[in-house]
Amino acid sequence: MNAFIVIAVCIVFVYTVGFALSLWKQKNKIGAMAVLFLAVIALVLPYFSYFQS
Amino acid sequence: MFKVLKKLAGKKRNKRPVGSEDTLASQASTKDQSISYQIEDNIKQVKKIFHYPDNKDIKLRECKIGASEKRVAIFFISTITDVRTIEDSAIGPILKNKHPDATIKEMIATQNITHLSTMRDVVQNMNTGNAVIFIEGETSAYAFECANFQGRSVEKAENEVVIKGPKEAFTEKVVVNLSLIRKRIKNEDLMAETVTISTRSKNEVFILYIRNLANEKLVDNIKNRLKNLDVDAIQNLSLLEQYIEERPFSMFPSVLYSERPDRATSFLEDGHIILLMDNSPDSLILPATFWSFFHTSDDHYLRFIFGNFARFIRAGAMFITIFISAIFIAVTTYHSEMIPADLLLAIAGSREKVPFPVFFEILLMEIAFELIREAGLRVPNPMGPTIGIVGALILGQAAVEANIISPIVIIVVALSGLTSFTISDVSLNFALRIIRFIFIFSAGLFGIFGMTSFFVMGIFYLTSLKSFGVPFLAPMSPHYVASGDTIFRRVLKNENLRPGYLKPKDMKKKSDEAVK
Amino acid sequence: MKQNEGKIGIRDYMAIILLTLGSKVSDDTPTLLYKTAKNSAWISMLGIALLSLIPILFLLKVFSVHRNKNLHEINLHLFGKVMGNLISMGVLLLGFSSFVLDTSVYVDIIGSMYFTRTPTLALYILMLVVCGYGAKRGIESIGSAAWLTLFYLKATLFLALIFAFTKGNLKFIFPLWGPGTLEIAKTTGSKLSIFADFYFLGIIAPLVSSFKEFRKGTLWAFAIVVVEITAALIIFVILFDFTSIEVISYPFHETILYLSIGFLSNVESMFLPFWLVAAFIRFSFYLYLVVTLFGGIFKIKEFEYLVPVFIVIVLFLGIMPKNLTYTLPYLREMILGILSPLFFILPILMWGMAKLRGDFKREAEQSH
Amino acid sequence: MKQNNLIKLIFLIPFILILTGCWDLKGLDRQVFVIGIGLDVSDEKGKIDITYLIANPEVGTSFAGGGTEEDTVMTVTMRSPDFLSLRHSVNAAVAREISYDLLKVIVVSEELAKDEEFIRFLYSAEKDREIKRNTYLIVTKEKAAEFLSKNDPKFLTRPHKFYENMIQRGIEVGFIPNSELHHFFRVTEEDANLFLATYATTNIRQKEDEYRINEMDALAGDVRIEGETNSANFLGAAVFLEGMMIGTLTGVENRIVMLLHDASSITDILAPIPDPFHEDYELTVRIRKQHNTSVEMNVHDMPPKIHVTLPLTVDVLTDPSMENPVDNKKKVEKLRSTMEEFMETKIMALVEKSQKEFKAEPFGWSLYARKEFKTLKDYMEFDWMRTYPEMKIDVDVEIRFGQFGRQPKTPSYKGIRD
Repeated sequence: MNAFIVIAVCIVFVYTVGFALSLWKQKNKIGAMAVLFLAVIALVLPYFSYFQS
Repeated sequence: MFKVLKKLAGKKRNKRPVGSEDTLASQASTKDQSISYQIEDNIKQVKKIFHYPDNKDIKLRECKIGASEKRVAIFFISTITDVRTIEDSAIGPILKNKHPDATIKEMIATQNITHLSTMRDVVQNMNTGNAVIFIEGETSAYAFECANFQGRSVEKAENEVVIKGPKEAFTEKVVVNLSLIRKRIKNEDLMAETVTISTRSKNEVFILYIRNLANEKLVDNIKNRLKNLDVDAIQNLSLLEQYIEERPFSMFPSVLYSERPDRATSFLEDGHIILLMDNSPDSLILPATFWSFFHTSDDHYLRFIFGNFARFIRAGAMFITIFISAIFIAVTTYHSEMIPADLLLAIAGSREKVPFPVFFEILLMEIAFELIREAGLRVPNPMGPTIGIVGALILGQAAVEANIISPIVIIVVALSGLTSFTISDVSLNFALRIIRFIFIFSAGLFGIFGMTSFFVMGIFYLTSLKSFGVPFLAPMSPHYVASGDTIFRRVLKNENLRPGYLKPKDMKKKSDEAVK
Repeated sequence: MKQNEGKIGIRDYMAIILLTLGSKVSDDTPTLLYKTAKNSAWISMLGIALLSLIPILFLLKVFSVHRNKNLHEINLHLFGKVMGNLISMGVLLLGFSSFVLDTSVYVDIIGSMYFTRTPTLALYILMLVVCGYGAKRGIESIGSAAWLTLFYLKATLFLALIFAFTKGNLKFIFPLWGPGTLEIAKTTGSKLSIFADFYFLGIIAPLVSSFKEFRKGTLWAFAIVVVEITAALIIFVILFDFTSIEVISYPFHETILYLSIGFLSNVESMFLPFWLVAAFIRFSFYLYLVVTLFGGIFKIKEFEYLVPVFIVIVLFLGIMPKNLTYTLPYLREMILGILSPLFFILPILMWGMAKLRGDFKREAEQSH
Repeated sequence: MKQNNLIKLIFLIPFILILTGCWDLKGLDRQVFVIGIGLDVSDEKGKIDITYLIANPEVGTSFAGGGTEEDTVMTVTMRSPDFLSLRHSVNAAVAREISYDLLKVIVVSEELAKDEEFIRFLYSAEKDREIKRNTYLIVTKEKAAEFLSKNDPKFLTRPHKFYENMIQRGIEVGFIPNSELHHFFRVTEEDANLFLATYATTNIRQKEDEYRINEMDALAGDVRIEGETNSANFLGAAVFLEGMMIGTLTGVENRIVMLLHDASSITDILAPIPDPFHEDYELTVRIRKQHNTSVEMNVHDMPPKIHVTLPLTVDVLTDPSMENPVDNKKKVEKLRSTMEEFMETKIMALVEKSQKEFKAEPFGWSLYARKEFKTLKDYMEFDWMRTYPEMKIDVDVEIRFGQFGRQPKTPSYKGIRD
């Protein structure tokens, strides 16, 4: 179960970073930063909320 | 990430077909010549193109015009022509000709005769069953119609049976099909345009629509889509359907397939577009909505209440066929409290000696049922019913007696199988049967929660589906002005509007006076 | 005919409101009201409705002059770039947190009432995946789905309430004024944000086929929802009485647990799927709103690609509050408490700004 | 875009498949169904003896696989702090998982019901999701375990059917109160009323002279019923105040309570009452309540006053004295006045009993009092429970005659005997 969650989160992370990159290429730098920020939160959050409890 | 995926997906698509060295090109080049002044050259050329005399049914008749003594050569393919017409209206008059100045048009006694100037036209005419005449000293050839393809005569509809109403069905001859439709719409605005869709076999599709009803954009859209097809051969409509639909992986069909001319006609009159083709005993109706798959012609032929009763039964059957097995699993394994006490004890009692869990039991029986069904379909005709009886009755009974399957499961599976037959449309029928299995899985995994999740996803999917720009569930949602013929139909007099989602040129089906 | 690409009609729009707000009767909203207003919760509900009408009308007024702008664009227009973005961001933050809390309440309901042994995480993931799928399909699809299922969902809710009504005793609503008018007024003030969703609806305002339909749909749906919630609040009281209702955390589910219809003695699993469908559509819509607003603020046009990342964030925020049953109501109340004054003041502020900028005058000139 | 959706879908499939756990899955054949739970006092503090009445699903089914000769039910008793943990501990003796899906009754012995601690144990029922609020509460004279094991219903082999039908019918005719747990919790939490629970026993008195004969003004176990029938009686009510049993009501008293209480679903009562024309005989009447009881209340007086009017429709079904009251207006009037008087005295006796003995009322009158107050605070200050014993209550029965049997007239007795 845990392994699965880690993999799923990673996939979503990569997916979102990809999206952020394409935004960057479209010259939407603020948007790209915001999306990247979200992606990082998504990657870090499980650590605090799920795996620590 | 998604970019990479996109690229990957794109790459797969753009792969060039291997070994595409085209013999078609060389075939085309020989045809591109014009017709020569010398009849010898022409005869040689045609003989070469058709590989005469290896090709056994290519016939050549050479003779001289009775009066002017000019050489004449008549080419035709004997298996697809009416030889009698050629003899009586062409060869006979030519031989018996008395006026040296008479042109070929004056000699031949068929309904029409066309003037051909290239070898390409010659080949095409011969392929469609016409006879071609070459005359000494002329740079053009003449073709006259004498096609006679073999085929069935008009027979009864087999898949879409009705109790009341016409029984005739489309046949494999497109001319006959067209005539069946023309018989119903005696209007000069009924257009029957053709588009050649394949490069090698030269299959032709008839696009039928009523000019002052159907939306032009829609017609153009479909024509373009047909013209843009780049394939060697599309034998019939069932294959064409798969070429033109938007979502090839979708569970739900987006084109309606009907073998009934009356049904096709009623769609034409609503502003839909019909495709007809040789070799297909049916028609393609587009755009199609979910409701057109759910309806049958009988619903409208029967009186208001009876028709709606049939619809009600069918809607119930649809619900049962999708859900009952899944509900049984969900309820017995996750939500046993909702079963009435006596039934619960009965089920529990009958399950005591059964070796498998409910989920597996249902799955086993459903698969068995599908097996019987498939076997019954493929078995030669006289044995079909026997298979059904043997399979369903004996197998079920024996399974219960051997304590392998509990009797209630047999009831459930039989019910879900039986009800699936009420949906007559083949595509929807398959869709429902497959969806049933998905529901069975989701029920086995998460009970009612899983089923509901999948159901909601299905609803989202259905609502986002479109068939040639028309939402799949229109006019129910999104709402359109229409005759209101969805789950239930209205009284015929009140169904006086054409479906708004087709954006027809004339919304009103009947004038108000007619209603009164 | 009228429908353009990407727009929804009045039916779909109303169906969405009826589902998102109407399903509040089946979560813990009634409990929050009962907590302070006791058996007079329904009176405080009417008060909330009356009071909510003010910001809603102001909001409609503002939207009437900016027909093709959504909430965020209006904010930008009215408050300038910096303030507008800040306000939108605040709205997004509040909307997002109430979305997280709402989903975790629902998952808690499913987990504690129906699937006691299934891990919360699994339920949560499944629910969010479905909602994410819905949000990705877009507003048209959500609207259509809402309209298609609306009738059945409301019919079953109605059925449940009717049966509960026959089982209850109408005299339990007395004493009429419950804990006293002061308490009722306090409840009204602090729980005003039950209808804050109407503010968020501004995000999809330009997606409704015409402003006329938007206004008509909003007001009608508002009226229906108020009647529905009030009726439900009365019915829960007459079934459980004011003492029990305070201890019950999810009155709707307790009601369907208690009901028996004919030969079926336990019907809760029969109502469950309908309730779930409503929940799925509701959260699909919320997720769509959140993602759209985010996309609007950061000028991301293809915002549907953000759905997965939002799912992950919501999921792990949602499972964070430990001891769900204790912390959730507390958090919920806090959010409602923050939202209430905002919901009341913001629309008025927007109207005032519009007035100052002379937007209404221009409108009047245009119409002449 | 389209391609991407497809990819998304492919992503979703493993999501659903891998996530599945079947955590809540329970095979039907791996459960046993508890029909009744019995609660008894144990000598250990904080614990009670709990008895499960478990149904055998195989009984009563006829399948090709061959029937069985197993018992219909089994009972298991164990000591436990509550009936949640017991579900697992009982698996030491029972092979399958315990399910409360078919739970119909919770049986409590009188001894435990009278214990102050009782409420603690019962409230754990509200916590368990599987115990529905429409489970019935039954109080037994003997130990609950004894009741459950001794009870041997005739004809109804499925035990849940027996309890269901017995209670349903009992409530319909008014012999036992509707004692759903829902009402128990509600009344106990409201803290103003008496809660009535079904009273039952298998402990039927054996001595001849202690029987009451042919009358329902008795408690379960006191009625003479001969022949081979069910070994349990369900009659009368156990009275609970603040979650503790404080007394009993007989069958007739229970009927009166149900007649007076608006919320009860009693439809009609067939009952014998004394014949005003002839001492030796009793008339059988059908009493129906067609309108709600009207209760007028004056709470501001000291002591508060309650005036209750009970509108009844009475069908006189027999006429043993053969006096033919239908014909004669005077006789009808006499019938009416004696009947009203008879009922009023019966009712007043019960009201007095409730005021003196129980010091609380089971009639639901506190609900009428609520209307008189504006806020909950006022109502709480009034303190219904404390005020009730001092109240001045009078009950007025208003009788309307309905039918007089299928054939209204009988030939006069004298005429036949001539």
